Amino acid sequence: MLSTKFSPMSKEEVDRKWWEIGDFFRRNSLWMLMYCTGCCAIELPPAMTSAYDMERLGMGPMATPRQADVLLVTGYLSLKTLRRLIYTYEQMSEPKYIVGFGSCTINGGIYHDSHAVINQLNKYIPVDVFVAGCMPNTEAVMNGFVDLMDLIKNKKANGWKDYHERYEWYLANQKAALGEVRVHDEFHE
Amino acid sequence: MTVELLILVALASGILAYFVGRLNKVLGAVVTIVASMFIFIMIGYMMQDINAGTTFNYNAVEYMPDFVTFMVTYLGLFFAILVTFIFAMVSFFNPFFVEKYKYPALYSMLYLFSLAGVLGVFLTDNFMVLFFFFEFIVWSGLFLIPLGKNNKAAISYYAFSTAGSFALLYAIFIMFAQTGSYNLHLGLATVSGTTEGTYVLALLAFAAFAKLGAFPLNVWLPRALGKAPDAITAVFSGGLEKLGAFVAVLALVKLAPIGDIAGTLGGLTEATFLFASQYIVATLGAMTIVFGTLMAIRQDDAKKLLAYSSMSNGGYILVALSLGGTLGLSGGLYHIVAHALASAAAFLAIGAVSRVTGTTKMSELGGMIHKMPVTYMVYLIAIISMAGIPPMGGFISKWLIFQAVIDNGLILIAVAVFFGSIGSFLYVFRPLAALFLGQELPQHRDKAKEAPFFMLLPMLILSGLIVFTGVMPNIFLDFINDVIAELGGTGLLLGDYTITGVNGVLQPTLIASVFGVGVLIAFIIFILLKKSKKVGLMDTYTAGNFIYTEELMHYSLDFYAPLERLYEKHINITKDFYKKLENKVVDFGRMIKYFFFTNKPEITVFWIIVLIGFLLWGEL
Amino acid sequence: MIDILLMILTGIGVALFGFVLQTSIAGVNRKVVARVQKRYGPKWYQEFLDIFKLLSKRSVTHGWIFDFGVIMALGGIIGTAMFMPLTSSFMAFDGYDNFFIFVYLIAVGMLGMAMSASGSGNPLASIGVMRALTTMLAYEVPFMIVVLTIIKITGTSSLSEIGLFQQVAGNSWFFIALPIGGIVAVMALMGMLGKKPFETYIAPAEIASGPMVEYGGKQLGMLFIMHEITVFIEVSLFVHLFLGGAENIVLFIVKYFVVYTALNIISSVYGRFKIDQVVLFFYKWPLIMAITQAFIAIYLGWVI
Amino acid sequence: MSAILLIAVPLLAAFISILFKKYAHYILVFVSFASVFALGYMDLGTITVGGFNAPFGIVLILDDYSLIALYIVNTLFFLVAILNCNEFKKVGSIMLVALAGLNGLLLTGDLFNLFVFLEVAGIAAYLITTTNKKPLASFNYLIQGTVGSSLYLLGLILLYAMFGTLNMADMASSIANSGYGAGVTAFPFLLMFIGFGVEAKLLPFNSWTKGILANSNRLTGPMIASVYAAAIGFVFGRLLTNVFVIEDTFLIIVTIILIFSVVAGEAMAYASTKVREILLYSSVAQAALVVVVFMSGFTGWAVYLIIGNAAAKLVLFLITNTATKQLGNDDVETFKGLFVNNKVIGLAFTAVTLSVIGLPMFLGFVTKMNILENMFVSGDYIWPAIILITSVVEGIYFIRLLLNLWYKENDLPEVKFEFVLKYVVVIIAVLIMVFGVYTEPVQDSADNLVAYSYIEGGNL
Repeated sequence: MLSTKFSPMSKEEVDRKWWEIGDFFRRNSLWMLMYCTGCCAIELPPAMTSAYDMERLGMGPMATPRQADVLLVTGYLSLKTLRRLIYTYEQMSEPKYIVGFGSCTINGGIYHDSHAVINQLNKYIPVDVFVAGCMPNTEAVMNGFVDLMDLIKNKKANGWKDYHERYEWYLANQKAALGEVRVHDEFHE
Repeated sequence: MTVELLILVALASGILAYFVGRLNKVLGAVVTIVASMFIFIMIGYMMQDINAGTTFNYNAVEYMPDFVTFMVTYLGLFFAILVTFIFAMVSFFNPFFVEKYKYPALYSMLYLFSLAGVLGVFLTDNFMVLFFFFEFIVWSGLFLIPLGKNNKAAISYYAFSTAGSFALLYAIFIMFAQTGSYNLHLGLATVSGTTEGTYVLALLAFAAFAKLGAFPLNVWLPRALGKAPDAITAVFSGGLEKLGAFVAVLALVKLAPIGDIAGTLGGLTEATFLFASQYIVATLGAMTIVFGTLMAIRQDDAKKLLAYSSMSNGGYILVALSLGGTLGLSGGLYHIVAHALASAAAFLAIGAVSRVTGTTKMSELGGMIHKMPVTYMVYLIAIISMAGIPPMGGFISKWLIFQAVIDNGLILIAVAVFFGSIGSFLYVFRPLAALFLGQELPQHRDKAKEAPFFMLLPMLILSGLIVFTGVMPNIFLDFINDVIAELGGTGLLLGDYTITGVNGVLQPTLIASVFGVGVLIAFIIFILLKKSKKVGLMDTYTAGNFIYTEELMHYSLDFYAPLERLYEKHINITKDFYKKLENKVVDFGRMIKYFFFTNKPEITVFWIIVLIGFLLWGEL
Repeated sequence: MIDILLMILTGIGVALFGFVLQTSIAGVNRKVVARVQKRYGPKWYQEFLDIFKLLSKRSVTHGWIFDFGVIMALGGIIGTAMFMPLTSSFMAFDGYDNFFIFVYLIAVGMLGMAMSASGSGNPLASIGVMRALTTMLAYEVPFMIVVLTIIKITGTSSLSEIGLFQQVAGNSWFFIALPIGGIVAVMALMGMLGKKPFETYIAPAEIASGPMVEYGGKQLGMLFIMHEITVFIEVSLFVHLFLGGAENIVLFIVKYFVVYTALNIISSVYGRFKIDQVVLFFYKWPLIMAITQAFIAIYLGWVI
Repeated sequence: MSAILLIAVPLLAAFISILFKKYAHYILVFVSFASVFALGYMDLGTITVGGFNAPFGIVLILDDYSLIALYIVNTLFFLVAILNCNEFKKVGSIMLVALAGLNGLLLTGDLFNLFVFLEVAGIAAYLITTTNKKPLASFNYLIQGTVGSSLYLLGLILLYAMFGTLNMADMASSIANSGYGAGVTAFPFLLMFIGFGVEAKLLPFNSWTKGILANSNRLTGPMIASVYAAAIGFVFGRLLTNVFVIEDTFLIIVTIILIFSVVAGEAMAYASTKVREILLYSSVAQAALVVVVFMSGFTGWAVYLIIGNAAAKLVLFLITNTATKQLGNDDVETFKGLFVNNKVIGLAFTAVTLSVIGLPMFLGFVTKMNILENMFVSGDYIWPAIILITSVVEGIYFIRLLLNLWYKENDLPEVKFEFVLKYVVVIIAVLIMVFGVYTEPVQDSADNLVAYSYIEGGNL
């Protein structure tokens, strides 16, 4: 017999409900910050324009990290740009997600033996979705976005939480890659 | 208390302030507070008397020459209350600033002397007395301005003010030659509409323009206000500049306008025509607005910027008064109130900043809000009023002025008026953005702290009044209606809370409360949502670059550069004109020296022969 | 007391209606623009999703003025919207729908936003504000001159009465009665709404969306709401002033939709002006046209 | 006491002082003080000299007008003398001659006698200016002064030939009765006008002033710019109001000269960067203004204008020359900040300057206002305009000067002013201020003071 009595939800439950509602909005309105350092960036224009029209998914480009929800790392990252990527990532408002493009972000790709390029992006910042390929074609990119939406729906896009929890680990990796001076301005070195 | 007694009190306390100031600088400045507060309160009492319906007029004490008479009229009282109030408020700043000046005791004395002059100008019915005090203010101001360490400013102030007051004097004498008396009302009434009236109108308008710093007599205003001591700037802008408005009222309202265009033109349908003099003054007023606005946009010095804004607002006053009519008059008079309060508050706020930082240059300041939030709020309220945004006083007056302009169908004037109104957003925002907001610069971070209570007090009172004039303007408009009635016009139609203009009804209280409701809703939305994470000012979007220098992240120099570029070549015409005029005088002097003052006596003999030859021309 | 409360509640209702209306129409318009660009376009309620998503995020703040400015911006705009008549006879505060209230009360919102943006400490925000204000200086004057003409002709500055004036038999809409002025008003409206070619102050690729550069999360969400209501106010102004007001709410929505969509379609084929080009543009043709129109209408009495 | 003593005693003292060269300056101080003192015991009236009755003999006239003039000139002379007696001991005798000449100028009622005193005073002045140590300038002064007095004499000869009289009053009535048009007397009058114009510093004839006053010292500056200027002003006033008939072409010439003097004087002062030059060019303009006011017939106010100017120039030149001597030159740049450490002197200087400009609370204001008022009442709208416009220029350069002298931060010039000087300038400044506020006596006396009226037969 179902109880007709109103049972107040616990605070956690309320928060969870709100979070689910929030997730609905978030996955349907993913605003991207495109960190176009590598060649994979060339896949974004067809994805945005009339060929694939990512606006269907509610996605759109944004100008600054403050406004964006998802950071697109499109290809290889040199050490210099890594610093800036981390800075940019830390400026984004939570919840925030990262999509890594191409093999360069997964294992260094064709630059795997370069002294100036990092090989594995998710050692430094938490990547939620990788889009494999060198470079991935546009369908793959779109697929990656849909995957991200699914992850958000299933509450599995938790990279930003992971960054909080394992910050020491990330920090250690960042330091190892960048040297003791983690971030510094070339004007002031 | 009678007027001459008040003036004597002001003068005596000025002298007292001097001697006390010689003993103790700050104490001398405290005397100015006490004295100006006292005078303001006494003038306030006078308002009660006049409300009983007596416009009183009397000869002053016997030992003065006969012509020294004083008269309390609504118009005079209106200005007197306003200006003494500004004096009283600003005087609170004196103790905090006086130590910086070269002659602190002199400062306190001249401050009160100017106040005495103000009383004399506004509360007399005698032109000679008016002129006497007019000039009296000029010379007391003259020595106040260079205390801010700039002689040039004082000289141009003197040049233009005196040119203005001499124009006034000339007009006074024209009237005197007509009537044989210096009576203000009689004189104006006699010449009104006659040929002499034309000259008188032109001369009085000249005087008003010079005092208001209106185009083309504007050069002194930004210099003087930009360089004068901070407190004096507030007094000038909020108070002494209003002398010009007073003269403008005399010229534009008490004298019949000249040049009946409608009579000569006629024919065009549905168009109402003003008189030629009204068009001319309105056009010059409009140019003042545009010019002041454009110049204000360019300034780097916050005080200079506000000075140009004063100029532009003076243009509004001129436009409104020249159009006349119920709306024009009440709009102009209300604008006088609104601008006096707003500019005094704004200048005081800037003064408070300059006290702790030692500069008013916007390019050297930034992020003062973090240390001086109250000052910031005062400035904010002041500029909202200055820009004519509800719910502050400036909106009411601008609304009235707009209606007057629209009702007269003055398209080109309207262009200027609207331009100035929108332009004022631009320039008042600059100090806000560059000086108070933006990055907190390290050089001021440690020194800066909020102004002490006695400096905040007058600023807060002024802010309160600015809001009050915007929310409950009817109290003030009631009094303005009395003034207008005295000037022979019809006052505005006022309801309990409403003001009825010619094409619409305004309820300022409603606007304010609706605005309040809106803010409340927004606040509720804001507070219900997740709390934000606080980050530092330097943690901003830099496209990934690391920047540690605050100056690099502070956009304050050449704020409106793209806009300035469009007109910067053409903006200095008046300045150049006067510069050239000055050069011409110098050249002329040098030429005469060269021709006549040689070490050769034969030259003298030559000129003598020339003269004799001239006399005997034709006879020989 | 009760009726004042009722009025205020109605006002809030109007603002809410304006928000919902504009946000929906904006969503539809994104589809329209997408079709112009041969795309499919987002869902019609995408704008709502965006706004609520923003409100759900955890944002950063740069100090109290950053937040205060946002509140003032949204509050000012809500306050302004509360005065807006929906049809020529329905409004929250009957008789107080003065044109100048809209023009100036809207400025409180703008000022709040500008203040908050500058308070963020980001120079790009200040540059954006500078551009926004400069643009405002450009479009506002020609627009005001056209409105001056209308007020002079109708003898009232009340929006609803101007609307009613146009509905009287024999009077045509001012868009037709003052054709030159109508064109000016359209241009000015594009400037007001920040549509291309006058979107200089947003310029995402150039100054990183200008004033909004530092906003994220709830502040940005509130600014979006503010933006939607602002657009509602501005387009409604146009409807009331130039398109004969509205006899009923349906007509209002239709006119509103037509105006907004038309503007979007026009803007979607344009590039972007530089800021000084904006100023020069508005002070050249629109101003001359507006003055000409005002002169013809006021002094010669030629009103179609 | 007979007014003739005012001439005789200084002259006599001058001769005595030659015998007691060491004590010449004491004699000077004593005599000049005595003559001020003696003025109180003078009876008004006409004194016939040499037994011949007017209009045949020389008469001295002591009326209200000349009494005031004598008071002013003698007082100023005394002040100048007492301040400089120690420094310029050598010129004591000459100063006494100058005093005699000046008193004679003011007293005489005879046109030829006037020439004599003009020469006496003039020669004394040339000699006094030699203390400037600028011989060329003094020489120029000498030449021009002599040319001027010769022209005066020439004009007088013509008049004498026409009317056969030298007595002023008689001359005036003869001209009035003769029925000649203004054209006839214009030529002699012009010559006389030019002759006085040289001494009175009217513009085309005054090139000597630059050499003399711009290089003046504490004696010559006040002496020429204040004492002599006042005396010449008074005498010129007497001639203008009583003798000269200014009409037609002559009027045009005079008006042009005066306008030119006023305008150019102010412009030159504006263009100057040396303190003494500023003062001297300003006094050129002021002298012309005095003539204008006399010509317009406002004798009382012209007198006050002279008084104000003479007092002011005394103070200004005293202070300036004292400072110049100590600082080496008189550039405004050098003078900057002079008053920061000399506040009392500064206040006096300021008060006096403000009075010259005509700002309220000072005597100059009262004078200027009344002159303008009278001009307007008499229907003259042009001169007030010129006066007002030039006043603006005048104000600007004086205020510029004042502000420069008052406001400077550091590196202040070191100048010491002695006690007596301070005393003198402060008293003058205070008087100027007192009468600027308490205007009743000024107003009354000025309204009463008209130039003397004629009595048939040359007695006045």
